[in-house]
Amino acid sequence: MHFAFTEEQIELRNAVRDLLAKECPPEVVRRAWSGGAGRTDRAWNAMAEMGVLGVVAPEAIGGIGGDEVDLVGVLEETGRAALPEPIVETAAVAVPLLAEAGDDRAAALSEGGACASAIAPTDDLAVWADTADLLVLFDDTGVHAVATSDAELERRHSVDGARRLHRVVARLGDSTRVGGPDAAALAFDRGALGVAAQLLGLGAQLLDTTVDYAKQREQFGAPIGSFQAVKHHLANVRLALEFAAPLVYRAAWSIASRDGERSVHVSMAKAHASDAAVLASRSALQCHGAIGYTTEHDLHLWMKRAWALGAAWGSAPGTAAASRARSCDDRRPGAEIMSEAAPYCTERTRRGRAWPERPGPKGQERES
Amino acid sequence: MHFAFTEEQIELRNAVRDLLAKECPPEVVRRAWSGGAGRTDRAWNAMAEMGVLGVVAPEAIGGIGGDEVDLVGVLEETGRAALPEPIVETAAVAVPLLAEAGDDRAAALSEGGACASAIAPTDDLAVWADTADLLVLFDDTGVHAVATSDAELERRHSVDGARRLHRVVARLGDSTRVGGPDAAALAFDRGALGVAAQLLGLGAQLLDTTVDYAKQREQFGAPIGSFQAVKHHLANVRLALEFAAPLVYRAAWSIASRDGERSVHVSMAKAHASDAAVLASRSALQCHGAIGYTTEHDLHLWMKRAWALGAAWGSAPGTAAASRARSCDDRRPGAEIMSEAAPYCTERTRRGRAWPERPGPKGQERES
Amino acid sequence: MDLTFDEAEEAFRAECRAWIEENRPDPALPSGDTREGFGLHRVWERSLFDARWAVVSWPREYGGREASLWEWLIFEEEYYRAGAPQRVTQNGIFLLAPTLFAFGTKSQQDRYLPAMASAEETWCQGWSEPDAGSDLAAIRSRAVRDETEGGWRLTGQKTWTTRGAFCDRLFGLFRSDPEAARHRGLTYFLVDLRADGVTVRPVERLDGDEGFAEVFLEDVFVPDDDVLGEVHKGWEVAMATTGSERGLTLRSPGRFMATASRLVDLRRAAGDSVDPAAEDAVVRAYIDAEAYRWQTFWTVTRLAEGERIGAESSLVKLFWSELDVRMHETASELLGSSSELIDGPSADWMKGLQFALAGPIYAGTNEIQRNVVAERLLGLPRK
Amino acid sequence: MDLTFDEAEEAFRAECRAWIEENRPDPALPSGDTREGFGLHRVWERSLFDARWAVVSWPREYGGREASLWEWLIFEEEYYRAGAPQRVTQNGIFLLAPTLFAFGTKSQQDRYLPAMASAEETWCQGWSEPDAGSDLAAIRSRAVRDETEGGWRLTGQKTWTTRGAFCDRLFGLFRSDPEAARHRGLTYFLVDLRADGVTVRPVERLDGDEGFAEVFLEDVFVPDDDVLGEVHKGWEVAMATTGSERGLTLRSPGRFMATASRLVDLRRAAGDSVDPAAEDAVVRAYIDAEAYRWQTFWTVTRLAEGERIGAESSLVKLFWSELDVRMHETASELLGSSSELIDGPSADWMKGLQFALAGPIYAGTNEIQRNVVAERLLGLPRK
Repeated sequence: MHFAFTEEQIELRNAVRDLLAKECPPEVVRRAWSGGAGRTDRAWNAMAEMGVLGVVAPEAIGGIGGDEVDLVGVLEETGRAALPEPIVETAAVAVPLLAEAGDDRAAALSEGGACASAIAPTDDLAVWADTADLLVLFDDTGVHAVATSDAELERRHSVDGARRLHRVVARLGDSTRVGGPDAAALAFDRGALGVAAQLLGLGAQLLDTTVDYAKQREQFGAPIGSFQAVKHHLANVRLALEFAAPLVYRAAWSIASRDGERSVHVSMAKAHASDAAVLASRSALQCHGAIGYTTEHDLHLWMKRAWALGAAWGSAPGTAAASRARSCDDRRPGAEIMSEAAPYCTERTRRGRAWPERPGPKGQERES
Repeated sequence: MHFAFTEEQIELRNAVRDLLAKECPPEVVRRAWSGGAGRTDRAWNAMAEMGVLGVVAPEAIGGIGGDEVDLVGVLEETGRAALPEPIVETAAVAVPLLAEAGDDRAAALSEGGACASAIAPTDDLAVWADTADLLVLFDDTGVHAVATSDAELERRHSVDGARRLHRVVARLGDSTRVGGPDAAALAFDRGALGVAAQLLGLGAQLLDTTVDYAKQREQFGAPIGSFQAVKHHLANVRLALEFAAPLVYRAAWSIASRDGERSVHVSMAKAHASDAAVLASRSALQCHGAIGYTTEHDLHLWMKRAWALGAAWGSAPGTAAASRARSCDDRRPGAEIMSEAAPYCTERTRRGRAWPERPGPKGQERES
Repeated sequence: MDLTFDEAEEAFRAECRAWIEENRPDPALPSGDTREGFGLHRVWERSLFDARWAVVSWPREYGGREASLWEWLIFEEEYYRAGAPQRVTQNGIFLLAPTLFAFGTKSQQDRYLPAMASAEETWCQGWSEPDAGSDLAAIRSRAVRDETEGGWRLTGQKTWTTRGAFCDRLFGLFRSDPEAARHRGLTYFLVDLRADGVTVRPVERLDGDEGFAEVFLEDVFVPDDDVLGEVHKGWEVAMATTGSERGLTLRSPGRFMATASRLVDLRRAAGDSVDPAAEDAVVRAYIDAEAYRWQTFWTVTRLAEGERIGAESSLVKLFWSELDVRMHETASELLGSSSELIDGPSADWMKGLQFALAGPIYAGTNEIQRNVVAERLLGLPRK
Repeated sequence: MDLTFDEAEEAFRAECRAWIEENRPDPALPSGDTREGFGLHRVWERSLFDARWAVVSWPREYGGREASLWEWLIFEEEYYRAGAPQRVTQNGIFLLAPTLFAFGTKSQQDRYLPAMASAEETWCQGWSEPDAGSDLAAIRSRAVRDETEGGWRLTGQKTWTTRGAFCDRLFGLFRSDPEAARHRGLTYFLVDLRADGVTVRPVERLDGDEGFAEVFLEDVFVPDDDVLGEVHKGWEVAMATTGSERGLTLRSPGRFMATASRLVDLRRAAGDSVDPAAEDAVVRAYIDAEAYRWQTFWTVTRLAEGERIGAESSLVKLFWSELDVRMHETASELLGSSSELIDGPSADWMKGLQFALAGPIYAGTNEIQRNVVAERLLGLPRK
């Protein structure tokens, strides 16, 4: 048992953090809000150059040949920066999916020459589909990769103005299918893990920003961070993040090592990460007060991303249980010591809003 | 619309409070813990003399001819004092049940010459059955009144040592039946209301005691009540009690006026009163610290009563929803303006741990 | 105790309901916190006023019906039940008007109340400043005596002024005696936002509306006639208003009952696949809205008998603001990944969530309210 | 990253499991916090010691197996999974022993550790005093130098001393320099409770057990050999111990995983009629116990590499203590009106609830822990 990242993993993550601090500060996120179909090209290209997009691509196609444990900290940093790009869909979902299917398109994605969007089986819409080259879509038969040029997109609007959402109409069939149900389940787990990692980063960013503010904002002749109520709000956020992070890292390892309980672990991670990030949002806003309630302050960039991601890829904000909905189907949850609990957990979660019970995403039409 | 008690009602309540402060201080409650089958005779007889036991008995049999609105504040005071006697079962349940059935035994009960215990249809055990003369029991056919001498009792033990619990085996049949399903439903609502009122009183007592302690206990050179975390704990208790009390009084009125939505109102009242009292217990213990964690301190007398009553007569502590379980069957909940919501509420609560779905109390055997 | 409405009250309810159903805008108006929507809301408010529904509890001479508190509550229940528009006059009629009734001269009342009720003249509040949020007594904007002109000259900055970008007038506190201690030396002024020296800068709110404004005042003249209450006694005058804001007038139960009812509809539409936590939260919201209604009726009975409520208003503010957040968070849970949308059928919930999140902040943060409950209702020591 | 146990660790687990299954008392022992139960637990602890399971991580010379932290965690998982008895030696082996290893002389270690591990000599802690609870530095019990005898004379009162009524020895802080400021001038003493001048008064705990004691000391002689660490440096010495108490050693994940597992069983037994709120709470508890386990593994990896944890131990204490309360409250909800029983099959849950409710109080209240997190981990200002 060794539950820690390697120095190389930490270095890669730190490099991405530094890069995004430079190339994706709040002003850049705001640019994604202000309309058009702008991309954060500089950040994206720099990440491609660093190999970030191809972390889980095999070396044979120019990737790094790493796994989800190598990628998870990087994705956390993209959450911290509220990077307005489909990096989860591209680097965590599409690249390994296509690489495993022997599909040539994996190379272009991992090199940064193209990017992918996706609609999670739990969701209805694709984010940043307009600037994506490829769409990963799910149906009852498995998972598909469709060129965006072959799909019709209809723009929808998110509270997070940086998230350009689209309804997708595409023709799915044998020719578009890149994997069966097992590949689909794995792709979903990777997407949910990626979003969970981003939520950790968002939560940390919200906490850091609020701690800084609480140290300098004075009321009643003292920094508000000296009041016990504010201290306890922020301590609660720290607590939630502290216990969410190991679940996320464990889930990354479970995917990377093809652990039989992988999907359960991902759901647990997503549940805790969503709860922690949504709590961080609530506390951040409350401690900022009115000043955090304007779009002039950067706070809302992270808050709204947290709301959106908290509800995406199999979870609703604030509801740990919703994200567990698909936790346990046909698999034993938890560690061996807890295995007696599994059959109950299975039965329990089958009743929730569950994938694969939900027959298929509504946002796309099957026309094959 | 006039949502207030009359001066007479307030006077009666205050008189009972004064009486119990004198006749049922914590030392007397402790005596009920210390074993045997001791009764708080002086308090009981004094209440009988004041007419409290016959508030809802008709004047023709020596009662006051009042209703549940007259009684509810009195029961609140018995909760505040943690009176170790079946006053809910006697004055709120048995007296009106038997009086309405034209059963002679109502007179003796309302005069204080006898007392009654009961097993709620949601529960399994009868409290203080050993010193009761009469047992009110429920089955599928309605509600029964059985002389304790005709039943077998088996002692069970509550965390609240003042509550002498008993499993009851009795023969129920046409000869014991004092009312059909409608009378049974009414009797249940009266019991649940009575317990909800006692929970309000317990909550207030726990809050008052803790506020007093927080004012005088010093740590770090200041009264602990000056620390914001302690303030907020206690403010939360005050908040919960503030919004529970009107629901309890409204439920009393709904029973007294035979409102068609009576049972829904009682369930809402019980839900909020249970939650408030259990929260009061948690906060009281936390603010007292270790000193509240001993049986030498009086705190536990009220805390344990709150746990027990929170779970009795149709609710589990901390679970508002559980007490709503029987809220809505076949009736419209809430005010007229909300009536559209009723069918949902009905359907929803049918699924909970519900009476009358639960086929009958387990604590008694049907031998008729 | 009598928990029924009498025939007259029921008739009043029927009349409200019929008029609102007949007249409410369909489709719904755009947000009143945008420039376009604000104009449309003024038209709606005018029609309310013309039918004497704008300010039912006011005297007839100012456009009211002299309705009882009970009738006012009934009006509010019916108004929100019908999904009628937000009240953009609210800061005037609910915050300023009670103060004008209590402290204003007859001439101030005559001059301002009818125009306020008809939305001819709209009001915003000027409490907060950059350094005076929770700590309201830290107000720095000052009022300097101008004896020659018979008035005061105001200089300073007010912030988080709701709908300040569209309103005609502002009411607020200014420091008239710089020597006096924090709560003293403040005066309550009624300020014309079109006066020389006023600059209004709209600030975009969390939900994208221009709902806030910063108001900069530079030597703005306000005549003595526009001082409300006594000079240097503004704190006492204002407290009456903030009491109203926290307490009864801003948040009648009708609003939360209507939200709870919509939440039940949302849950019904979700069918069988609802998470147990959300399932529980829906029923809890429904009961909490009921609790809020009956606590209000309990309080109103006392008010109708001439009692006053004090720090209890902090309990009320805590309850409605946190209930509102819970209900909207539950809606997000039910909506799942659609909850982020600001177009389509669920958009009102996201808008509502953002609005609800302001509740624990404005009108005194909930942290301050809990302090008030602990100190004033429970008697715990301040320090 | 490698999240598997290696073969040696799995073999260790198998060995633990087999021994515990074979040897654990059946039926379960009465509470170790009663006089009768304490005696029976001492016998059980002795058998653990004899089989070298009492203190697996200790050096062999003191009865341990020199097990790694991982093996210790495995032992704990297996111990609680099997429902084996509470550890009445816990305050000695988990609170005092780490301090003895860090600060004790070789002669103190030799004298006390084996007897502690075998339960031959049992230890209780003497921190709290009537006026020193959360504010531990307010300790008043004093130690006066006795140069003639070569030791100290202790006078004062210690309270809330868990199992103090049955234990042989007490460790705690006494004020050796009355002139020094709060945290200074304290010395850490090892006190024989059979010495002259000691009076122990049992205090009944919430759950009815004699779990607490008040310890009165009147001129009690303690030789210099029983000073732990430096004179007047007791605060620093003790902080190492309270760090252990809050952090890793007292609350290994195995305990909470076992409770979560029992909760799932309880819910299963309840069949279809479970309230949605309780339904959700059961699954939440299960996941939270997992979170606790993996956070521990994350921390232990760092510890195994020689890092130290500081204020992070406050996060750990907050999490386990509040998780434990939530799990037991959920059990009460599932049990309904049976939850109050202290006889019959559900009695363990009520006992457990009462025990859990102490969690947010002892070892530093959770209010204090949140302050520590805010001040030391987040850097928020103290005042």
